[in-house]
Amino acid sequence: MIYLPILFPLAMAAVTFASTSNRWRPWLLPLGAIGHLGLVLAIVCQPADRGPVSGLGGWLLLDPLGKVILGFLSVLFFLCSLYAPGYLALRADRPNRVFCTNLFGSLATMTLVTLSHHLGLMWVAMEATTLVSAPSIYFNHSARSLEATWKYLLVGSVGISLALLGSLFLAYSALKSGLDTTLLFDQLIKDAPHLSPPWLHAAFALLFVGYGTKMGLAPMHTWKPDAYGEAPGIVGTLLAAGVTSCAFLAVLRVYQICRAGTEAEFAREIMISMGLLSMAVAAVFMVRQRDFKRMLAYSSIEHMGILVLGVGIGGMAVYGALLHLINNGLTKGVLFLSAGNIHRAYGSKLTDDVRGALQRVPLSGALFLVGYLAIAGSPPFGPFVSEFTIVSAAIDSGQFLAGGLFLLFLGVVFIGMGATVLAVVLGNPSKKIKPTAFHDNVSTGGPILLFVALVLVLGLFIPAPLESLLGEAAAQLGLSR
Amino acid sequence: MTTVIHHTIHVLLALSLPPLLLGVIAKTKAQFAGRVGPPVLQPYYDLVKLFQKGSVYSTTTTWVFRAGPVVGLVTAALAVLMIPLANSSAPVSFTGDPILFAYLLGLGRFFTASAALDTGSPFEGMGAAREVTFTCLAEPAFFLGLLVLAKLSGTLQMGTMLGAAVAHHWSSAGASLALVLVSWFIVLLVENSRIPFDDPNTHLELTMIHEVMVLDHSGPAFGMILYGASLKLFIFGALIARLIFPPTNGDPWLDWPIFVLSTLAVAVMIGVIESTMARLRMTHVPVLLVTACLFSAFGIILLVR
Amino acid sequence: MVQIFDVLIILVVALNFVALGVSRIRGVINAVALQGVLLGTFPLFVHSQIGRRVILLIVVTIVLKGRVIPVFLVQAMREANIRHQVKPVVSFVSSLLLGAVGTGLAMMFSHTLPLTKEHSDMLLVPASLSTVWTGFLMLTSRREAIMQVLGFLLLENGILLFGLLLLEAMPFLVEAGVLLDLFTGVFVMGIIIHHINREFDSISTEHLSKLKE
Amino acid sequence: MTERLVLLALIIAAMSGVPGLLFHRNSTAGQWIAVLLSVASSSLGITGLGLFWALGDSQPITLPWRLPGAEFSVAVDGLSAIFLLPVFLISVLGNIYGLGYWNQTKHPQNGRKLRLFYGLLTAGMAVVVIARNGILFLFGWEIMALSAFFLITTEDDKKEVRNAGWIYLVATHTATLCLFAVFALLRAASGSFALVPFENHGIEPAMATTIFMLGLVGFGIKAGIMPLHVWLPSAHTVAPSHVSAVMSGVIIKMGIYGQFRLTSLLPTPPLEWGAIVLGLGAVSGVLGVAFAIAQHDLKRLLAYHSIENIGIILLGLGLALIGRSLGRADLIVLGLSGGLLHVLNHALFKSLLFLSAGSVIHGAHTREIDELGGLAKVMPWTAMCFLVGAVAICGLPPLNGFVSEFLIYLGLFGTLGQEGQVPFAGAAFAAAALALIGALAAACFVKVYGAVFLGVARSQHAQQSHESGPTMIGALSVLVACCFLIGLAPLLIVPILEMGIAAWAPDLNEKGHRIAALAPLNWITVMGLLLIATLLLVGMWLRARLRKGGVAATVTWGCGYMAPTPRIQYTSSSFAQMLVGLFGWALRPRMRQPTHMTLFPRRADFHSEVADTVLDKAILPTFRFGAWLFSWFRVFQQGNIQTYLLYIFVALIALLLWR
Repeated sequence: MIYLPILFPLAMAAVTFASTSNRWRPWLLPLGAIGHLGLVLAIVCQPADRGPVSGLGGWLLLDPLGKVILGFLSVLFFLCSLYAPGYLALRADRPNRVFCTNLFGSLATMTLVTLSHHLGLMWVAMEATTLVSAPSIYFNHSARSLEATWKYLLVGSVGISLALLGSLFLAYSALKSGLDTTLLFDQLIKDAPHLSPPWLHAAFALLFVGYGTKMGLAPMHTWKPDAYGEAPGIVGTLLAAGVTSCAFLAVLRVYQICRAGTEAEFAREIMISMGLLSMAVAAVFMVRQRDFKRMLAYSSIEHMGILVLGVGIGGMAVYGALLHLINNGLTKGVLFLSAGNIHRAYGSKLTDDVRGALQRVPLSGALFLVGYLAIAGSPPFGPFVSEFTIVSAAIDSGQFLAGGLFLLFLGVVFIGMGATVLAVVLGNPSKKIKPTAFHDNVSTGGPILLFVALVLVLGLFIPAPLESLLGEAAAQLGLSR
Repeated sequence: MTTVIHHTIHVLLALSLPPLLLGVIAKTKAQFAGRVGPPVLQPYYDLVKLFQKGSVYSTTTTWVFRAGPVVGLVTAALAVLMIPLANSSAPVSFTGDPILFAYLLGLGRFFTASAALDTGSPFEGMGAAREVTFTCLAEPAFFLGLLVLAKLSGTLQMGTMLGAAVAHHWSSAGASLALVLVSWFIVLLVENSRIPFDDPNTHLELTMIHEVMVLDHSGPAFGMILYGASLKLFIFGALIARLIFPPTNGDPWLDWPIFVLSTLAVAVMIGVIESTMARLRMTHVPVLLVTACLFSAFGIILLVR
Repeated sequence: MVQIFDVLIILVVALNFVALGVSRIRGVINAVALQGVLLGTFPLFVHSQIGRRVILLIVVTIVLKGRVIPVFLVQAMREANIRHQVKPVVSFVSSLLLGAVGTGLAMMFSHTLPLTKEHSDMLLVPASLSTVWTGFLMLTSRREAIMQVLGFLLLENGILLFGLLLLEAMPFLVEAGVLLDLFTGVFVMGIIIHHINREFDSISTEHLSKLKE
Repeated sequence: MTERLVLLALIIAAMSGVPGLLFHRNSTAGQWIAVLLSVASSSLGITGLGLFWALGDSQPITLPWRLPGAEFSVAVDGLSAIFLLPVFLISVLGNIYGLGYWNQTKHPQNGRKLRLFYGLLTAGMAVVVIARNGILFLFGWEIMALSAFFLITTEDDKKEVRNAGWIYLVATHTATLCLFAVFALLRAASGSFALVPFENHGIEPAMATTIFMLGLVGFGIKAGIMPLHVWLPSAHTVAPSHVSAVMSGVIIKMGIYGQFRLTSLLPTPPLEWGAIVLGLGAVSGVLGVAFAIAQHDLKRLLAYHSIENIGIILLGLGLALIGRSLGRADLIVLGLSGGLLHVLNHALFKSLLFLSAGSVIHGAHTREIDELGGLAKVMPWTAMCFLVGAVAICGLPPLNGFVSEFLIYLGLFGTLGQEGQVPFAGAAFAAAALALIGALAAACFVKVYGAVFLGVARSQHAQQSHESGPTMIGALSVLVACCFLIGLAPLLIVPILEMGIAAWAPDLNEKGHRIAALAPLNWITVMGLLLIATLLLVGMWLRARLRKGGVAATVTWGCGYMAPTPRIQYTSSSFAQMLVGLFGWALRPRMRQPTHMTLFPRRADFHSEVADTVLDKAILPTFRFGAWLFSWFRVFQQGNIQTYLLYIFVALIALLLWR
């Protein structure tokens, strides 16, 4: 059972690769996504009395943390896949065989990350995610996209190598203490108090920098604006919401071990500082940002910062961070996809050229604006709930500096991002830019509306199953309810 | 019963005495200039004559222009009901009456100035601008003075604030009262457009304040303005008179002549000032008004420090 | 036996310096390839008993690191028709000095990490950290994309060196990880370099800095 | 029942703009539906309030809400009720007014969007006022704030509108973030997001002061307290007038509501709080009106008056806080009743003024005061309504503005202290400030009324203007009636105010501290009626006189000048010049005047303009400096991958060396 969500996308990838019609191939994506969603629902919702879902001798195991992220990934991929046919129809001139195959490949590898319960296996899966998603960034085959791909690949590979070294350090810390070196998370968490502290310390540093690079935390974030700026919107969504979530999961796994061991304080300090640093860097670079897709990349950096900050703060903020993972991901979907539409409509992604999107493409423009307000933490959208939970938990636990800086950076980001977004959506379209043939329609607008609907629903209430799942997952990270 | 009689005297006196003050001032000035001057009752003759005349209205104007004199007169007439004359309390007297008093005069000013703007004449606009500008500085001075009196008397009712106890306060807090007196006298001069702020007799439209505002009024309406202006003068004169000569002798009937005499004395004082001082340059007016504010403010600071 | 091993380790570290100091790209490729071959032989020294699997591992490592990847890179270089001289951001002398500093630091740092009894007298940890440092140095101070791939290879070599410590405890996993990483990384990077070539007629990353703020 | 009716009303209000989206852009059906729904919503809401006031009917609703820390908890108390009244009243009047002012056929582009957010705005404000949970409050708050943003940017094709919207958005979000901190701190102190009062000593003084200060900033931005008012003037100016009316009349009151509510939760404050609020009130009042005088844009001028009136309301709140610190029930009662009544009054007369101004703009197509003139002849009803609003806002009897200022005056004089009372005489100086405010406001409205409605038309615009239709005048008349009602019969509103006071300071009423005992409001009625009666009598007498004496009509006496033109009239700028000069230290007017005169002077002109000092001299330079500073950081991201890798390396080493 647990193998199916991994194998099915792989099979779909093979089918996709084999299919010959450039026109009909993209329709395989929603098909595969529905299948994956069904399989995932089946294992996520499997009643607890049937025991944990596991496989490969315990190397694969679905725990609440994994459930949260796997479920989210599947929904995310499903919504993106609905957008794909419409988008690829616009890009009929480009062959999409590799693109579609890689999307399925990413899905498979991301699923593997969430399911793996073994330090090494998770690393392998993360590595695979990097490699599989690289060609998608190069979809446009332009010099700029090539540069972006190169940076993504090289920086990502270096990061992932560091994570490998970190994994080895962690293993050695167990070896040094004469413990079993199965590298299964359960085992590691149980043994954590006995792990050799210097090794654990160094391992955490390496793993955090390594997976932090994949997440895009400052100052390891540098690949992000380039990659997100050049990739198609749909890839941007999958990277900003999917791959980063996987990397965040990896960070969380490492944090679980440190928390149980001697390095809890160190890990939390690092997470709070790096989280705040990421927010600050994102804020600084978002001010007067002329390229609205790069702006979204900085927004992603900011929110990755918020995630680790939330975990670092602890208590309810952990719950908030997990909820924010979902909220941020879904809102990023709104932003990236609508930005993609606007990009298509104007043939440019610079605010110098793009004005009056609300008139030119009313739906996409409005969705972009809504996405901005949502991601900025305005009620009644989801990110408000999670961001407010985090800041409230920070203040509740007496971490006033973190809470205050958090709010300050949110403010700066709001201003920086707002200037760009409003420049794009308001006003009259410039006469200089020749409009393309793109117009809002159901296939490119509908999926974004679904994203918005989810963001709104999560802002209005959290469904009971999700709440309990999040609660269980947060409990794994130290939230006592 | 005595209250009713006192109030009747109050109303009759308040309605009949004001033009006399104008006459007294004119007479004083004439004396200083070595002229015989018009009779003291000349303002009454003027009023009677004006009320019988026909009117000329500018085609530019609307009903606001006609309402200006009415509101100006009525508000002054109502205000006069609220100030204590010789009796211990005015016909209309309640906690906070000085506020209503000040704002009633404000209402009158609002309409007088609006009426001036209604003509579309640049001169009247200029007059209105000056009137409202100087009021902005006179009003705080008046209120700061009220603060002193309220602090001394412990109430916010003009009858008590300017009651018999003022005589006692002159000995205990004389400095503050003297400051208020000076400040309010300045307010009197500016509110009634007297020298050194304005010269009611000048014929240079560019330098006038109040007179230039009413250039276009004629006939009965102008009579109302004149009468309203005299009421206003009477009001402030009475306030000053009460401040200097509070009713202290204990016999209410004797207070009335004392009050009338003291009010006339204030009128003579104004006349003396008008005769001995020159008009200030328009740009120096605010300075004097700010000084008045500071005087009153200093008065209150002396009390509460 | 241990002495020989130490000598080899020192040789590996020395190759780091060669890679930093050599000015011809071919020279760097050779140095890195030689380092790979040396690493390939190391399981012989750390494993107490040498089975078929270890032999296989050794063969694969040597073939991959010593032959396949160098050939692949030389091929890419030849196609690209590029300069054969390295044009560093940081001069060779400075690079060497920085490398020396790094090796010193690696020594110091490795002292803070306690080793198990059987590893306590090995030089593996400092050598590994020093190689990782060198890899980073090369990644950050060389302009050519191919040199960055070589830097990445050095980084991987450093990690593999460390992995040797765990070879017995976690057989196969370590090497598999390292090799997978290396293989896929280099493979995909190679493809990209190919594209870069076609796009710019050069593989200097100078062309690859259009995306910026 | 009250809560249910209010909830129903706000749901209907929120939905009111939705059906319109289904209709064609040129169809007015959607607009009529919106108006009908709005009428229904407001009737329900006001009925609910009536029930509350008449019967004290209030059954708080609390439902579980599946968000962390949240609870769907609403209740109407005396304080909420006072703020709810303008929410429902002004919004429905604005909607009716909109039928004429912003008819869908005239504004097919943005009419539907406007009504959608107009409805949401009403609902959001109602939620703010009835919410008893911090998270619910924030929901309402932000829905209100964002709807207002979309309403301000109704005409987003204009650059000035976009700029105004942007400044508003930044300001409102800053406020929201402050409120995040406020509610988070409240929870940290109380353990939940429920908005219930603290026991005395239930919160550390430092914590309470932090909360209060953050609240002062957060709510103060929305309320438009000087110097946090930067967004207010331009936003009020560019929005459609019925939106401006709601913004000025109701939205900024939500900031005031927040301050009233927050201070009602916190325990007995130190004296400094009251002093700060009082000081801010005086500053806002005086500078607000000073800025207003200098404006030559009709709506911008009114916008600055909002700041002034917020200042007056703050004087009331400050008094109440001081009263609480000193244990002086009389100050609490007078301060609160004055402040709360002024909330209501300002909602009435400021909406009246904005809607009248809208009518002027509708007729004359310009907001420039110096291009108008003589409109009283062509727009007699509008002129009449504006005059009522003007007299009311100046605080002149017999209208409503006087009553609230009167109460505040009484309180301010009360701080001098009678025998046996603790004085805080410093506060009494605020009475002088209030007097100054009153006089300045009068000066300003004489100027505005004179320049816009009196005299002769100064431009084509003014000449060709026309009176507005019955829906617009109808909406205005309702407000006029309300202004007179409260002005002449303030005792009618006293029970409402006392319920508001009871919500803020629960035990005062039982102890017999009643408004009627402290303020002789019956005298205001007497004098008001006497004033009107006398005015009518004297007016009729004058009329009779004139009929008897004969009336001649001629041109205005030009003091001998025989060829008067409209251009020789005193303009609003010249009218204000002296006062602007007096306040030049704060207003920083930019003037362009002819420098030297030759024997034969050339054509010369004089031009003066007053921008917002805080915005232009402080906020914008700070932002520009920030952006400049941030642009320096771009050197860290110059596309060089070697550098990028170096960052990773450095980060790694930093983490390894941590501790």
